[in-house]
Amino acid sequence: MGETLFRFIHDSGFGQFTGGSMVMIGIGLLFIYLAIRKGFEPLLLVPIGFGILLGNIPYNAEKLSLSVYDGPVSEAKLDYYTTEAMEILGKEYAANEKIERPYLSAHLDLVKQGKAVMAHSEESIVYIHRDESGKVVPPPPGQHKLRRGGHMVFVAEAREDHRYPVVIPLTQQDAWNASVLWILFRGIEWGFFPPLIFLGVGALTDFGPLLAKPRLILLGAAAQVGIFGALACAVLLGFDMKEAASIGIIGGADGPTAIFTCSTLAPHLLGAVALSAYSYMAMVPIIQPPIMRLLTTRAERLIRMPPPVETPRLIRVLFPVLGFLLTAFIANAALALLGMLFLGNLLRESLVTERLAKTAQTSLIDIVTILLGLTVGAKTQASNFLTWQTIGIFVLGVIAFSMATAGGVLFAKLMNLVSKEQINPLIGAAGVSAVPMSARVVQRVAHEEDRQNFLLMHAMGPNVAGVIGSAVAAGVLLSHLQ
Amino acid sequence: MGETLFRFIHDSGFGQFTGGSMVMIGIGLLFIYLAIRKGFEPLLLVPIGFGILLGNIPYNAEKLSLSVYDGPVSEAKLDYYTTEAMEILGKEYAANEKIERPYLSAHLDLVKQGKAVMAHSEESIVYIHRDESGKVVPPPPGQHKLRRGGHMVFVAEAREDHRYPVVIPLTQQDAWNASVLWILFRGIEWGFFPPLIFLGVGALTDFGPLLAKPRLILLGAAAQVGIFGALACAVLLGFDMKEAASIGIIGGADGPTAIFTCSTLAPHLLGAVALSAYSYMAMVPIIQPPIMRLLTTRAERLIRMPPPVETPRLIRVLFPVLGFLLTAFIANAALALLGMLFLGNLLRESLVTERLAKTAQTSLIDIVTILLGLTVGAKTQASNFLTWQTIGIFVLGVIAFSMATAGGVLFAKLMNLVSKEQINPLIGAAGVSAVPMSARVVQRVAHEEDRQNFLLMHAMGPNVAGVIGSAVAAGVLLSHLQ
Amino acid sequence: MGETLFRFIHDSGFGQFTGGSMVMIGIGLLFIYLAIRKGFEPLLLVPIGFGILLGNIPYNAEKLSLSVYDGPVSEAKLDYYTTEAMEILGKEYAANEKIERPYLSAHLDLVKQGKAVMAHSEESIVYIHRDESGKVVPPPPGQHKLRRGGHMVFVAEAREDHRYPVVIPLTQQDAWNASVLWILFRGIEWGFFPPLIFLGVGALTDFGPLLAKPRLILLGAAAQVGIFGALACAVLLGFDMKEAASIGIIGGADGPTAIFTCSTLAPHLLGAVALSAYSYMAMVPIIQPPIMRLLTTRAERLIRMPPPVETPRLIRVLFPVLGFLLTAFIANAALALLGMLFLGNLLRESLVTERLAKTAQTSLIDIVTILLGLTVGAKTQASNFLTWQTIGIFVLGVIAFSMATAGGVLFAKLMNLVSKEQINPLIGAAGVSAVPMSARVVQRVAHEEDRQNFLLMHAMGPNVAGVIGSAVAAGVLLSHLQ
Amino acid sequence: MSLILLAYDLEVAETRFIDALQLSAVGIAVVFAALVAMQGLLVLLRRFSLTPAPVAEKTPTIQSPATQPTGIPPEIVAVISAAVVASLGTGARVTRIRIAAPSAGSAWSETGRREVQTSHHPRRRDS
Amino acid sequence: MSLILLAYDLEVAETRFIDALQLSAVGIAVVFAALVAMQGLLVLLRRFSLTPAPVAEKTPTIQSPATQPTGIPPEIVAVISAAVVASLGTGARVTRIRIAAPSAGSAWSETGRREVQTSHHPRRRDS
Amino acid sequence: MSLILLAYDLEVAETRFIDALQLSAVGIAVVFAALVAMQGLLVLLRRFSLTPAPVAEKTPTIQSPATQPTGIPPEIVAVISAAVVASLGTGARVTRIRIAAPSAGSAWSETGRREVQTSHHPRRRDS
Ligand code: NA
Ligand code: NA
Ligand code: NA
Repeated sequence: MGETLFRFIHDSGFGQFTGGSMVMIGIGLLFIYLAIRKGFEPLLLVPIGFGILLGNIPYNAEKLSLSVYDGPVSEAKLDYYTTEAMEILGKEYAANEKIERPYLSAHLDLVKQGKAVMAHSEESIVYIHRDESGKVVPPPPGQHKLRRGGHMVFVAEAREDHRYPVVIPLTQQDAWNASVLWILFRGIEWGFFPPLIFLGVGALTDFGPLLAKPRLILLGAAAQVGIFGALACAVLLGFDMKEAASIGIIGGADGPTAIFTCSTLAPHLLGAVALSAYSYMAMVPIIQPPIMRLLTTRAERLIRMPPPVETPRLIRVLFPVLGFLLTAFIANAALALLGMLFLGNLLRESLVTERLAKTAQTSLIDIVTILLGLTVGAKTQASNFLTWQTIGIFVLGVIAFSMATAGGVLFAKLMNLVSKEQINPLIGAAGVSAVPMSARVVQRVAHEEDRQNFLLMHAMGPNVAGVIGSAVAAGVLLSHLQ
Repeated sequence: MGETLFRFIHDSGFGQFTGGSMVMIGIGLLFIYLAIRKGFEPLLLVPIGFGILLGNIPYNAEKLSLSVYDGPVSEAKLDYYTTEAMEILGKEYAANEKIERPYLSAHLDLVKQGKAVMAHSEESIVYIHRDESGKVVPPPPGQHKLRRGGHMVFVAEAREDHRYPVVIPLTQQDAWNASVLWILFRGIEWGFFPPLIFLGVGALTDFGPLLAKPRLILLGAAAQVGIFGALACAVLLGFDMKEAASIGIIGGADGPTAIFTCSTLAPHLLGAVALSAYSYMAMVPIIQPPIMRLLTTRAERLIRMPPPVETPRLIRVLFPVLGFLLTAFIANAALALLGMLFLGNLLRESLVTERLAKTAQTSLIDIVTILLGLTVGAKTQASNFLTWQTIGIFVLGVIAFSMATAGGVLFAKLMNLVSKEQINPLIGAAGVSAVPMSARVVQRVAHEEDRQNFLLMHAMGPNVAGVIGSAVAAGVLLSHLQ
Repeated sequence: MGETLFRFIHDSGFGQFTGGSMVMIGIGLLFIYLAIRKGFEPLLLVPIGFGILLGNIPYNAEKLSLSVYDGPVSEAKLDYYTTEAMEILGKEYAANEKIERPYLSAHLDLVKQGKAVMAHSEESIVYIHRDESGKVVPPPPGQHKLRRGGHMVFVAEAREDHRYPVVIPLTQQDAWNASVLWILFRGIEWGFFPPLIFLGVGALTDFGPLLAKPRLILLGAAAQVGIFGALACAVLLGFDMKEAASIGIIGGADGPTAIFTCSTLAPHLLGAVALSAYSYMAMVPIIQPPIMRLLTTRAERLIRMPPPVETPRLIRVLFPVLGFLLTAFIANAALALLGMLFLGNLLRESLVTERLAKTAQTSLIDIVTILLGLTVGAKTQASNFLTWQTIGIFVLGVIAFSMATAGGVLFAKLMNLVSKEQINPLIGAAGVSAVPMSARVVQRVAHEEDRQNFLLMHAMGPNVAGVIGSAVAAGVLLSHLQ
Repeated sequence: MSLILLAYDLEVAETRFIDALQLSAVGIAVVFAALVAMQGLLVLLRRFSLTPAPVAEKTPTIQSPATQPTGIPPEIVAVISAAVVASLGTGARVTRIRIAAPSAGSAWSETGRREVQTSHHPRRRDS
Repeated sequence: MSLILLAYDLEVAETRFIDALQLSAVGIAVVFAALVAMQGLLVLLRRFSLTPAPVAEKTPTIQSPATQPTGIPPEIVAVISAAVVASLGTGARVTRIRIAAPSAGSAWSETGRREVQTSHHPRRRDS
Repeated sequence: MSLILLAYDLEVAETRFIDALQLSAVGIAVVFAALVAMQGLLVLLRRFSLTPAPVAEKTPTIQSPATQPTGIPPEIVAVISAAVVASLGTGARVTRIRIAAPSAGSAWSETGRREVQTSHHPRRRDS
């Protein structure tokens, strides 16, 4: 019994505890605190924060399949693997070299002979030495490295930064090995959670302000410079192109778009990118006002704007259909996002499908939000979150938001130069999306200087245009880099 | 940068544009117009119409995985392929001959050697020659054959534009390659969306009128002659048996049943069959009245029917249970449809599971309706929709509806011959299902001649019986042809 | 046509009828009756009872894929098979011996050569002899062995009636062969339905009574002796450890926990364990009162308890977070259950995520409840339900509930011995969970003796503590036995 | 369409058509068998449940709204009633809630009557 | 049941039973450890949050219905209140909404009392 | 951060940066192209639909609540109105329901005004 108890304690969270998980749990608690006490995007940061806790409970990965990383091994996935470098059967492969088919066949043979182990994620292939009797033997010195953090092991050589590979224990090799979290994470890895959220977003969004002032759409385009500016900065910091694009998309200030893009281009950064995006979206009232004041004169901030004309129902119905065709032709890689967004809006505006719109706005978006938040949070683990990269991502995130804000405001001033009809340049800041937070920020900043100036609805136009703008930008990135 | 931009434009919808996609987008717009402006089954035709747009945005299939056809390649699926004719490794295969295992092995070997490419849908196998250096080279002339109708293809080379049959790029071969639409389409391909809709339909259906007048159930059986009549006509037009059955089921006038049957027996016709079924269900007020008036005398149309007796609660609860056992024993291939329909009704009538019935009636059916409509619509693509077959299917669909209406009305007249208690033969037309549209048509036609004759509730009995009748008919077809 | 009709009747439920399916259908009807007429946990027993009907409609398994057992064949699953005994290629394998990789390879070779057939469920591997022409021939006599209990089989031939073990027809071998029920059952086999239900349970549960009286938590621990007592009894009756643990967990009186544990450790017992658990939860008003009266004196039953102090909001919010960390560290194998339970509660208590909590409480839990109930019910089939094992499971289930009740009551008396503040020992019986049924039983028994004694809210504390207690116990079992 | 037909061997087409006719005959027979059996079942059930339906069901009132599986939660029904009573001072509108349970005999023609009233406005509000 | 038992080697059964007892002992110990720790946690939390609960929570009123996580949207609560006030002219029914938040001490016995009232009607409405 | 940079060959980094700039230029161009096209589309649409919006839409009243896609089912809207009328005896509150459809020009500044009112209470009810 003593042994049973000892084994249980050894396998428990206390026996498997590491400093890394402690720090991650602290981060999870911090996000929950900010969400509940400070009201930072609680609908997403409560599930994400709790997901961080869920994903960082220590356990014995040799025995149990619990984390979002514990999925089945499939030969089919091998094609996607990249390696840092390896030598197998006397052949050398360089860093990030795509493994070629001949090698794959050889590799599969090894697996079938029980001489090699495949890892279970996009991130790694692992090679193991076994002796004649089939026992795992220590590899020649220097050839294997064990990772801190308990559940990830075992490579002929890990990448320099020790981030991936995540390895399936031998006992579970070739077997169906999916944890509940791995299953639920399919919604992100296969990419359908963000579009389903966009279906609800479309059904919740009133494009009226955008339709009333078509000219202001351009502000939603201008603010996307934040995406591309941050991308260039990220490349300077040493991120590769796919990683840089995933970081840049934080500047889109739109959660589902960021998750959709990042889970395709750089899934290993997903946790950091998602947390960064939602954190800064919640912090828009802190980030934006100084930049807005810096780039505008008091006279500009006092500009009032006239109420718009009516938008006939016909245009409200035509817009989601024609707008979809237009943007999807241009940025077809974002088809799923754009399609769901505009379908949701059509369900809302057609007035003949109200029950579908209502369900999309409530149960559907809520269910997907819980599962998306929880599994994105659980994807963050010490080994891939407590890194220099994460710090870089958070720094780049605030750069992206700042550049986006500046881009919107400056473009509004530019529009005032070339056009007679003056607009208040503050509303350019709403182009970053972060709906409806940044439109409220515009309203507040303008209202501080003129108690009779109400810009909220004027700012909503660029605000929702920014959602479309960042989805288009995501389409460009996905099309170019996939 | 010029090259990057050029590549982007080439890959965009404008660069990949074809006449076929333009026509398909026009069809999608037409369905959206009919749904919103004319009120044609908007809950389904809005998602389906939008799905047609979604599925026909042109994109570079060599690079991106976007359409409902872009799924992973699996050796397991090869068994299901049929071919027009082919010669491989010196062996000839005739049209529609099942590919045998020895051939498959040979084929797989080619694939593994990188000399052949498998296509990614039920519709096609593609074979490509490569030279020593691995480049794709034109095959010897005459070696490829394309089947009429676009849906089953065997080619020695991909089409010039690399679009249809969509060929998986070599780099993605054998790899996980699922688009979001492909994932969402699993609900139809794996067959669980239609039963889930039937769960909601069962929870929404009041079988009271049927229980009150058991004799009228037979009208729900008589109207199914439309299914089998259209099946025979379809065979005459050259469709094979599975295709003919899938077309015939349009006469069942029940969307989920048609989709369930067609996605099993002839998935390549799914788009046309689903569109035809929902279109004619919406057009019941146009199709049925002339037939009803032609086949009845004015005296018959003036027959009034007495209100029925009460149905005790006990029978309301027993009916879904015993009705399920009875029909499932007889038509067990429709088990999933019948089971969900009657379970939904039991949840409703038992009165102790109201919260489950309510969810089935609202969120569940709405969520599934959106996804089913969208993906069915996206399944229609120029290559498999703009064909003679589609025209044939629409012609056969109206034949099926007409025969079903006539069958119901004539059988009602037959019942009047053999029974004392006279029924108004108009209510036979409600047996086609198309709930509750055709019951309303009956009411209107009768009311035009006698302002005090209210047949709506009498017609609801055959109407819901028709739902059961067509599910049983689907069971017969699935059992016989699978 | 005669032949077509004959074949249809042969394939129908009437042609495939067996005594076993008749008995199972009777059991299904019994559960529906108890649920609707007697009010026995109708939200679960109506779907489960209907699922039993659905799973036992006879059909020709050679031709159709309808049951929850009809899934695709995957090489990956072979690793999990156990066999009674077998001889293949001259090598003998003993009962329950894990099939080794070399054998698997050999076996797969046979399959690839078309000489062997794999069956399609966890329950069976089937080996078939084929002669030179590919026809199936009878194997030499005595070469097949069936294991007791019907659930794990290795046979050299298919059963005479071709029903159980259900053999995949040769034509469907290696092919995608999933029935709708098989697909829906993934929610249980992959283990995500029970956690999703716990998300709703957490959002529905008010932990206030537990927070107000922390001391009473221990009663929720004490009642878990039922789990371990029944486990020991099950081993004595000849069940193996995993089976015994799955039976013991019935004593946890919590449906999702029992299904989660049993579907991992002993999926072949799932139907019996789930039915037993829900039946006894509904019968708590019959099982508990005699035991409660037997173990307490009248004086003890008359003890009144003072109302508790207020619980500040802060503690209500902190509890799900810290309670999760604590229990998940200790019992990390129950991570998914505990995580979802406490996340649901946090969504409820944080007050900033009300819309998520509401959806979790309504649509989400309802949808999952219907699908879980239906597929658990459909998992019961004559071959694995009408066995001595099932009788043993029902006997052990009542033992588990009785021991749990006694454990709670006796521990409450023990607490009175060591503490000044007296508690009414009846509330110990609420520690079994079966929320809120057993708390109501406590209230009723106490109220019968003292019309002014209202124990309901005091009993709710141990009641919800019992949910946590049995989830922790499940964690211990899963961690030790997986 | 004859073009399509020509692509096939006529002999194959004939066999196939005979198969189709056979399948149709079996199919119609089975559908009728199933629904005739269902009719028989209902006739039997009616005979064995001679007890008249409980009065409470014939005239559902606001006091027992839970018996109406209309999907409207009971609180809402109560609120509607209260609001109606309060605003109009009569019970006239309360009858409208009763109509939602279409089991009473007279309700049948009433439902039909309602259908007629609405059918004179086939245009939707998007017009 | 003994038949099943006979199928097993008694020696195997004995070992297995000892294993089962060991697992049971560990299991009970762990369950108690977890819940004792949870008790300790709650005692600590109570000690550190000596601040009394805000008054608003003790007597939730109609003015702050959003604090009640009852699943009833605030608009509905407002409507219920308005309708009740309008129809009855008294605030008596408003008390019933307060009951839904079972945190106040007196509410405990009240909840028990309500349970007793309903428990005298064990038959369901389907009878 | 320079440590990370050092791990890379500077030449690779330079090529990559040029790629990034190219991609950025193309990206910004495409985003602008898409949204300028959308602007053009809307301008065209407005020109072709010179018909003024139907009056019913400009001043949505309680009589046509179904035209407001607010997610509130029409019965509830009717009940709210009835209850409000009954309890207050004035139509003052009915205006508030009209606000929910932010299409009328005056509603724009009104919405902004409401935002201002609520924004003075940044603390949430959990404080
Ligand atoms: Na944006
Ligand atoms: Na029908
Ligand atoms: Na328990």
